[in-house]
Amino acid sequence: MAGTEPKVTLDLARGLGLTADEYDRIIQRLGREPSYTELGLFSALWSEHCAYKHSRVFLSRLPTRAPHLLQGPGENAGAVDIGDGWAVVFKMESHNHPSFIEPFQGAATGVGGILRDIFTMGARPIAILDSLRFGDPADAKTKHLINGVVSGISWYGNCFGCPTVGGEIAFAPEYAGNPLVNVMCVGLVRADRIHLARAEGVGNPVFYVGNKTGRDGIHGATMASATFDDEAEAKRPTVQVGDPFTEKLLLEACLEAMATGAVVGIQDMGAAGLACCTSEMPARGGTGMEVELSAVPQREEGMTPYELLLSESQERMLLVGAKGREDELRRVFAKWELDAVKIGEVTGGADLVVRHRGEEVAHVPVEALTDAPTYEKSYGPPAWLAERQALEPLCLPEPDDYGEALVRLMGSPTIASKEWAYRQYDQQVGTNTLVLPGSDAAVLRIKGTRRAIAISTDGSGRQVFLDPRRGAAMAVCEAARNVSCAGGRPLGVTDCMNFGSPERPEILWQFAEAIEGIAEACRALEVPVVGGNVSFYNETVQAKGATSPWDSSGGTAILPTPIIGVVGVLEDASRLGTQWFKAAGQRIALLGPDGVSLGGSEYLWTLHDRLAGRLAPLDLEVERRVQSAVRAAVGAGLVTAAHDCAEGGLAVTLAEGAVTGARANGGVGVGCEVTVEPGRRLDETLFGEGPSRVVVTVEPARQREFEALMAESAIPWRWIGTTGGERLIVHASGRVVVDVAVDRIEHAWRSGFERHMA
Amino acid sequence: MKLRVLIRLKPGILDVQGAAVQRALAGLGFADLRDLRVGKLIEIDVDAATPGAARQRVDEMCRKLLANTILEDYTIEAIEAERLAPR
Amino acid sequence: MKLRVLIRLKPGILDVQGAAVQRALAGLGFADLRDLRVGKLIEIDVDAATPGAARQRVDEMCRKLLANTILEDYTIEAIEAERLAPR
Amino acid sequence: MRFGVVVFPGTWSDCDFHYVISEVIRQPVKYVWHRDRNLADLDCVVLPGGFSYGDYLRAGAVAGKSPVVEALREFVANGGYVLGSCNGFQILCEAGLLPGVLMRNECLQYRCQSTNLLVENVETPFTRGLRAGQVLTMPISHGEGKYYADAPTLAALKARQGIVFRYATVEGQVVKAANPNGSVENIAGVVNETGAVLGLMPHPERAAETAMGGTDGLLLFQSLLGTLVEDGTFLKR
Ligand SMILES: Nc1ncnc2c1ncn2[C@@H]1O[C@H](COP(=O)(O)OP(=O)(O)O)[C@@H](O)[C@H]1O
Ligand SMILES: [Mg+2]
Repeated sequence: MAGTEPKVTLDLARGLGLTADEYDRIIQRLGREPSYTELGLFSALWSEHCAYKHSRVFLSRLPTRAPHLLQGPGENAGAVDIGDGWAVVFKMESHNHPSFIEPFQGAATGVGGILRDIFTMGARPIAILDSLRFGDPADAKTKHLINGVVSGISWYGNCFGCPTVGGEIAFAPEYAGNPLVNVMCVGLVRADRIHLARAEGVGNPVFYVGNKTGRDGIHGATMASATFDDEAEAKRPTVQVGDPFTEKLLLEACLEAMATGAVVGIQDMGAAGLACCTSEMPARGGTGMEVELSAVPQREEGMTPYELLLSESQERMLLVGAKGREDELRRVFAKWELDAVKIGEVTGGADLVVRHRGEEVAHVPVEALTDAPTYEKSYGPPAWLAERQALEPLCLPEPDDYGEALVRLMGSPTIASKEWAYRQYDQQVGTNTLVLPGSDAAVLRIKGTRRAIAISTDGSGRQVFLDPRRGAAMAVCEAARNVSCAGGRPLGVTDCMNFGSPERPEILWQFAEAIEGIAEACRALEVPVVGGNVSFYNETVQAKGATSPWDSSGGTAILPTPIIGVVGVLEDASRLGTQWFKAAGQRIALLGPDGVSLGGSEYLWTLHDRLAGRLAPLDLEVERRVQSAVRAAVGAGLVTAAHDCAEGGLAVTLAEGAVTGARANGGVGVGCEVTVEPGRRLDETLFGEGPSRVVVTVEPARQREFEALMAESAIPWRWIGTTGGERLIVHASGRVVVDVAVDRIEHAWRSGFERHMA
Repeated sequence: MKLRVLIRLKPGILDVQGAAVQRALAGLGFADLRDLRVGKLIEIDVDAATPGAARQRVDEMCRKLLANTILEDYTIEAIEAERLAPR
Repeated sequence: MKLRVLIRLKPGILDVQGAAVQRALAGLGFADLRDLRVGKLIEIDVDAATPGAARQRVDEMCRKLLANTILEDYTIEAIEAERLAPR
Repeated sequence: MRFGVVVFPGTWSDCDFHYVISEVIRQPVKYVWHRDRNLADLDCVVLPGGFSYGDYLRAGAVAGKSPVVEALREFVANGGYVLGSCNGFQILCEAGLLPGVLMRNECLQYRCQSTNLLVENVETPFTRGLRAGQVLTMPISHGEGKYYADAPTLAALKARQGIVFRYATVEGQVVKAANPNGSVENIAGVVNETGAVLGLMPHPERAAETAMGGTDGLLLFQSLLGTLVEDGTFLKR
């Protein structure tokens, strides 16, 4: 075996993604040269993907404490207490690079990975949300990617049996060569039954469970830490293939095994597979571990120790059982027709000892593997930013016809209905989904209680591009506001940070600023970050000579895109908010401040092809008050609809209120007639975007009560009109500025994205 | 000109379908089954002057659309006597 | 003993997938495509004393599980030289 | 009435059916493992939705050969009822307990959406409480729900009133636009010759509570219970 292994040299280490300094450090930690297998362990565990080398110092800034927090960052997923003895476990992860290489399997295995993160904690997955970013859907290559990604998510989630209840899809040219596939999963568990990924108890057996190991995705973790270039093709590892059926068996078997009480610790084999589990689990437990690789169930012949440790075959778990209860565990897995094989033991030392057919192939202190170097590189704002921000959108011409502008916006792929995607997803299995995709947040009941949870994901790359700190704070606010509009009190945040190469100062600056913005918003809204994921190196290296307009280094990074997932709780599931107008004759109010801007707006992009300007101001205290006012109104049953003002501004919010209920209302939209305040240019008033704003509708009979509640809440708000009719009509300065049939708006909205996919 | 394309997963790629079918057959008592792999069959009728030209066209179709060469290998065979099943 | 099962939709049953692939190829400029049908390929390695016995076992597998004869026809072929791709 | 909900590897509507039976219609219910053959203590067996064995070969093909499904023949012969929804319908067809087969949706995509079903046969235990021509609303969630049977089978099915539900408009029009998967003649659900075995692609268990958007699915259970409740509480509407 050893004879065929490459000789360990600095060059080899470099080839595996380690730097010369890192290689020296390994030699120092070991007091000798590493073996080939050991070098493989280090290269995987010290990759950006596993070790967060460039981001760790920044992530420590995120607030992670709250009274209801049960598990913060550091485990497979975070958990919060939702009351009545229940907890929700949740996390978001990216699978951007694999999805670009093989969209169907890449997205499918992304779903598989996040599901495992949830059920290793002992929670049954109850909801999936997918947050996707692509280039222009009119482009054939992009269309192929969208098709592959959506059907991959659909296949895996549906077959496994977890409903996909929400998400978003947005489009911008910067994602054309590097789409984003972020998937969030939420699981439900008794608060006192959460399982952790710790190897404890010297002498306890270590079991390998699930699918057999093949040569899939070896070096996936290192690949996720590299930019796409011409050589990506050559470096392509064997693509991982998803097996949702086995995953479903694994879910049932793991939950059943945990219920016996014989499971001490468990972790899913994700990035860097066995290598990651066998070092992280003992590191968390303050123990060591010994494993014999020849015991690992194998799908292919002649796999080397290196390959066995680094394989990223899917649907596998490493489980530490209670000594003496091995047969109990084996029986559970046998019932579900799964391999469960003892491959080692927890040891008292602090070393990972790996043997292959009895021969020691690696012997490393676990701490050396998990304590990767961290970097605090210097960073600073890009030179081009000031110029981008300086453009004043109001120097661009006004639209001739505001009604037409609204119809165009409603038909822009980013705003248009995403039903084409979510009708391919099972949205209801589990019979908990009270609010299906199509409202600000999904709502799921918690059976056996009166409670429900609300979930939403959000993140605007355009806003973060123009102002990383405020844009990221706004993403937190918007996701939380969506949850509040549904009546949910936000309890926790998970984030997925999608950025370019952190080795470039301006990208690292975007990242650092975005983290700061998320931290500020979370503190103000009193929600902890329970976990997340960082995806760097989302770049396409262009053909030599070509440079993007805003970057001199020859590469094009995606728009910096933190995606924020928020989970909140409703005490009373029967008091929930949805975004669409319910009936004619109800009063419409606009809650929140007037501060909006066309900078970075969907309007500026769709009608003027520009990504420029400054963002609206964000007052986190006002945001907090608006959200709590909305929750109070929804919770008291005072409002019949609540809809967050997001992309497209007030006009689009009203239009969505008019058309998005058609499905729930039995096929008909509900028009409205409103009057907007003069004072700004009309396009800014109608289409400007800004935080902290919500449109609600109120039955006339509840008007006084509602007004009293608003007065108590001390937030800016006003009545702006009434629902009803078959048209959307806007008055400004004494004249009608928009008068469009709801039908037309609905048609534009329904076909805006779908027509590209037909 | 009638040709047949056989598409198989590349060696090393997990054959999720094949593994499940194999388990199912074993469960039905086929203890003599050693291995089973599932692939795709595509039968094509193409207008071409020579068998060589037909094969070349089908090869192009495979590369452009029919096979996902990240995951799959393919082989092209001529169908001699047999007729394509009528639609 | 290695055999190959080719499973096709019965004549007269609309092959929606084949039609979709055919449309897609036409869209890519394959104007010379006359017809295309999609089926399944199953490659089986079975323990058997004689080729005849092997074929009979595989035929049984087809009838019991692999093909749904309401929809599908199948043919069994021997694989001579070729090896089953390793899993 | 004693219900059993079958669990195959890969089943996922089992818990949803269990919940509706125990919490909504409040009847005794237990899970039945796919290897079990003993159904003697049950009145109605439910084959729920999901992806049994991943549906990797053909939907329902492997489960259709399982011990529990084999045992259903005798169970039905002894007067038991069988309700197969979604994957359960596919399994019943693959097992030959119902005629026909379910093919890949004509759109070649999975579909999860609300559908309207025209009730055609009210002489089955599952539909006895309904009116012919009534329209029920129930969601579907499947990738392989296109019902197919050859011409003689279809003729025989029609001749014996075997078609129970067809996809229709809200008004009850059986038109192509209302057909979500390309099913022949918009067929959504069929019964066997005795009426004791019903298969349908839609999910009655997802339409059994107001909070979930409707209760039309409950009508099937209520009809079924009506056939057995002897105190006369069951009334044909
Ligand atoms: N990829 C997707 N998967 C599931 N649901 C989606 C997806 N994209 C959008 N949706 C749903 O469509 C609705 C509208 O989405 P979006 O316009 O992004 O809303 P918002 O601006 O309130 O976040 C939401 O209910 C969302 O959950
Ligand atoms: Mg929103």
